[in-house]
Amino acid sequence: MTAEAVDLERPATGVASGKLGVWIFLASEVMFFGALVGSYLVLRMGSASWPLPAATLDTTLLGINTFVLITSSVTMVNAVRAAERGDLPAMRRSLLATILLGGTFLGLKAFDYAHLVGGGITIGSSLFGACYFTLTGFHGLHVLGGLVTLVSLLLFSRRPAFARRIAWIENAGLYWHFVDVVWIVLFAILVLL
Amino acid sequence: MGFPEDASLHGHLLDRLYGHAFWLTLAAFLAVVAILGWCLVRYRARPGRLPTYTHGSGRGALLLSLGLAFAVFVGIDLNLALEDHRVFDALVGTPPDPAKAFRIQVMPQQFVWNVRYPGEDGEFGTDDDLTTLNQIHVPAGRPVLVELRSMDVVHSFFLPHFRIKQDALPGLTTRAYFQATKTGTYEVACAELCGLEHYRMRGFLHVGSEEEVAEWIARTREEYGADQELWRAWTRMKRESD
Amino acid sequence: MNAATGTARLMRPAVVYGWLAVLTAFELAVVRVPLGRGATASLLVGSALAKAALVVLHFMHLRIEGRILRAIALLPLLLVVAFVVALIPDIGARR
Amino acid sequence: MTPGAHPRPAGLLARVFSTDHKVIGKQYLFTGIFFLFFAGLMALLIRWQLAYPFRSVPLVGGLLFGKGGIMGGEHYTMLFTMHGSLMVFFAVTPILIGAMGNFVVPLQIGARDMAYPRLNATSYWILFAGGLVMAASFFVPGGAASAGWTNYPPLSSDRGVTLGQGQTLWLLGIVLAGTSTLLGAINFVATILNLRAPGMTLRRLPLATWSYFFTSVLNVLWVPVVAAALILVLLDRVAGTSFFLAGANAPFEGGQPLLYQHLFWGFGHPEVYILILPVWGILSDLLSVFSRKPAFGYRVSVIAMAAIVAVSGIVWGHHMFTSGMSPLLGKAFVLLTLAVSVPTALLFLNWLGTLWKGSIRFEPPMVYALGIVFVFAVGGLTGVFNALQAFDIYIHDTYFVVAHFHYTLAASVFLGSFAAISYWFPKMFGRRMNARLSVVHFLLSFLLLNVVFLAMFRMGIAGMPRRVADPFVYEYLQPMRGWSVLAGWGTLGLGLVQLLFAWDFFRSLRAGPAAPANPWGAATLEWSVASPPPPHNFERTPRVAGGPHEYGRPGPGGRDWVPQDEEVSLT
Repeated sequence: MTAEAVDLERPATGVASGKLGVWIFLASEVMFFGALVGSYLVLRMGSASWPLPAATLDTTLLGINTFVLITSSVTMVNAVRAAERGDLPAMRRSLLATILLGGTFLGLKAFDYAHLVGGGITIGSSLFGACYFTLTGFHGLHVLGGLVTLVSLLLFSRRPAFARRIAWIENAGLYWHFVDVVWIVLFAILVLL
Repeated sequence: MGFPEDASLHGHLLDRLYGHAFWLTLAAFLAVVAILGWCLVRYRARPGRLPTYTHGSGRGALLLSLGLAFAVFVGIDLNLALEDHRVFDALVGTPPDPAKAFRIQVMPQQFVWNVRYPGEDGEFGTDDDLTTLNQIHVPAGRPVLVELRSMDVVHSFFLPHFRIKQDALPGLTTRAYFQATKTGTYEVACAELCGLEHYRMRGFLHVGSEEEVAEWIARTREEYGADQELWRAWTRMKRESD
Repeated sequence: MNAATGTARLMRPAVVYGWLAVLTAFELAVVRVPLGRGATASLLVGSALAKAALVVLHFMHLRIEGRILRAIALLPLLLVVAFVVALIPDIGARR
Repeated sequence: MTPGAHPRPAGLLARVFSTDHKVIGKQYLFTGIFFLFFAGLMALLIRWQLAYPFRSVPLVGGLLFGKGGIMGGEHYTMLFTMHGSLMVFFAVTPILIGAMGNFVVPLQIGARDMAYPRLNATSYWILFAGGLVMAASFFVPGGAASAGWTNYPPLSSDRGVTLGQGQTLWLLGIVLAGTSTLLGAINFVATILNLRAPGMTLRRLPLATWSYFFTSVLNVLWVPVVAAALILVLLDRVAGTSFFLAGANAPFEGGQPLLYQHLFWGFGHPEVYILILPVWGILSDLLSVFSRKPAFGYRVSVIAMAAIVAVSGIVWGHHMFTSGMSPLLGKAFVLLTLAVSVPTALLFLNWLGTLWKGSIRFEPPMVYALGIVFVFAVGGLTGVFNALQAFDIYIHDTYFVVAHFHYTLAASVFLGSFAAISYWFPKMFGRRMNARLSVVHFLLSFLLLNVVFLAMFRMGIAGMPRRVADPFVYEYLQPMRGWSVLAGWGTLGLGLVQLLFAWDFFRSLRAGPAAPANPWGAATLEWSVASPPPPHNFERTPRVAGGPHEYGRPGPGGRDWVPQDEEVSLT
């Protein structure tokens, strides 16, 4: 048994180290977004006046954006299933679709920000503005991080060494789905509530 | 026991709580040090000395652990927690009746204590108020209710001789109350880091008889007056839940 | 990757996609109907939790993962909820 | 991200950006020692100011504080802010978790390296960048951060109050250190769970590795919360938001400073357990090795540590008894905090149980370990006073609290670091440190730190507020001048004694006698390989057959211990 072989073949917990690491990272992300969203909730409860989001935000645009991100989750699942089947061309197509949808999401978000700032709501204008831009901003940064990872995976998939790294696709998928879950929660309690 | 002189009605309760906690923890500490010392002398490595092979995982060890856990929880934790709740209720938990208490408002501002007295009409914000800087005059023998709102950063209103401390926050009203038993001049300290000259934020608490305090307020009002401008910041920070 | 029987207990992506779309549309609709604040809030939170559960259990395969990954996923969630609820009396109540 | 066969960079680049956990461990060690020394000098300056307020600082006064060499109120505030921040995030965490954890954990579980070697290197270099940012924050206009290591807003987040960029750089530096600790913690949890050698079941893990697992779980859960809090303060300072600004000069209403205190101390209390847990694990193992006797109550110790990890997340309110937090919450936190004394008492029972009927050898690591039992007894028991809400009303933010956390942090973790360094020095560098010098260093350090911190307790009882540049402006504190001078000279002595250890440490790096593979006769796996270990630790993955503390049973060849990876025929 070569030195490295042991670590890959038989991790003590039966869970591949890559996947285990991603889940532990997602646990810390749950705490991070939990702290931010929790702060928003208690600050909102503790403040005398809070603008009704439906009046200030373009909920249909953000609804479409939610739909875009959900679709990107589905294309990500298809990419992972294609990778498991070993059908690399199908995986690359699905991966590309996921990347484009992620880009669309960020594009619509930028448009939403421009619309808001144009309307006088900025990060420094009110506590609502501060919370909105901080939460959606950090979510946007995480989507951007995800996009960079997916693009580098797409490029790496062209190289032969990729054959032994199929698990990275599933791990990237876990992260992408998590980012989608965060948006699902934000969409409900920040945009619509 | 090393505390500053206690001049408050309930201060002795805190000193007694400290005494109980001190003796309980000292007993535990001496037990640990005694066993530690005994082991080091009795069981030090010597030729022919064979250590006893045990993992300490038998029934005896388990019972010892449970017994110790129970003894520590009931003997120290519950014992002190119950007394602490009693002392807290007496010292801080039961606010005095505002009608009978001597009420003042203290608004800490970076590195000074702004103090406001309601004057005869008992209302704040009227013309007969008096505002002073760092000088607090209160009567002995009557509960004193101090309302605190900070103007800028977090400060902490600390009366060591009365065993109380209460943070003053911007945008939030907090209350501190005490009852002086001895007259005299005591010091007010700021106990929360509030800036580069945090150490200079020293105030004076003069405890006198009712007459002395009333006479001082009347005399000082000619000099200082109400300074309503300063206290506009106080009203602006009012929160509904205060 | 996962044992063949394992993936059987996962819903097909298309079905999950359908549910997610329906729930999102439902949320957008709920906001337009003038229900009471409490009703709207609970419906929205309920729908968001359902969507989140769908994604986590079926897309992230948590439904067929072992005890360790489930614990890693659940523990921080409980901690965050407990922490925020503990803040309510002190921060939330200061209107 | 799994540890594939990535090509090893050659030459200098390989040594500097190495992904070998042993090299990274040493990098953490030297960085930690540098900041320990740097922050230790600040402690000397702080104690000088408290002993002789506003009198010219000898030797370095002119250089540091301009003409006259007198330390102003602003210098003093910056000094204790940076002393606290650097000690917690850049000295103790790197030495105990970064250095000892990285070096020891893979070896103790029989693994080649950490689960993610490249992530491990990245973690170190993020900490290094954070260190540069912290050091730079001294030289920016407005000086270093001056809001305490707790960084309470509005003092920290209001641009009108704390002007300097140093505060913003401080926030960036701590977020970088937090990111480094978080990535390291993910690495540790994955390594300890996944890379255990065949036979290394959870019941056979050494207690040191157990403590690194618990420390990392706490880090993974709570570092993101303080990162969120500090980022919100950063936004308040830079982006004009007002999460924590309130009252007169808040740009808009709704912000609540109390929220920051909840978020900070939600992380703050687990953080102090993050720092002390490795000391407990190492202490339990050392007592067993040098008493030649299995650790007493292994399972109870692990359960006690797990209980403390669980409770540590729900006790943070005892930091806020006087802060305007609702008293209802306060009462709950009194009982929850006191409950922590039960698992701690069990740990003490197991430490003393290990010593009981042992055959105690007074080697340097053991001497430090025994010192820890004493000072942590004082530190732990004085925690009971801070948990009592009524008493805390009086001693909150006084030197009583400072003395308490210096006994648990500056004494227990300090001696813990020396115990770990002297125990694993032969394995890390293949050379021995001088035993006599180490014992002398321990005795003097132990004596002097008790002098300094007991003096702090006395000043705390007298009600001396902490973080005050000149406590003797207060009339009621005049009797404390003598104690403050005593603490000052004690600190100077303590500082000088550390030079003893530093000299022995750096001399032994090159000139120390060669160390055998197993100088202490220890049973855990790291002692079954050469000193220093080969790049891939184990030629053949070890098969673990026994527990970590098999001492005291006469084995073959006159040995009184059985290594973990040796088949033993149970006669």
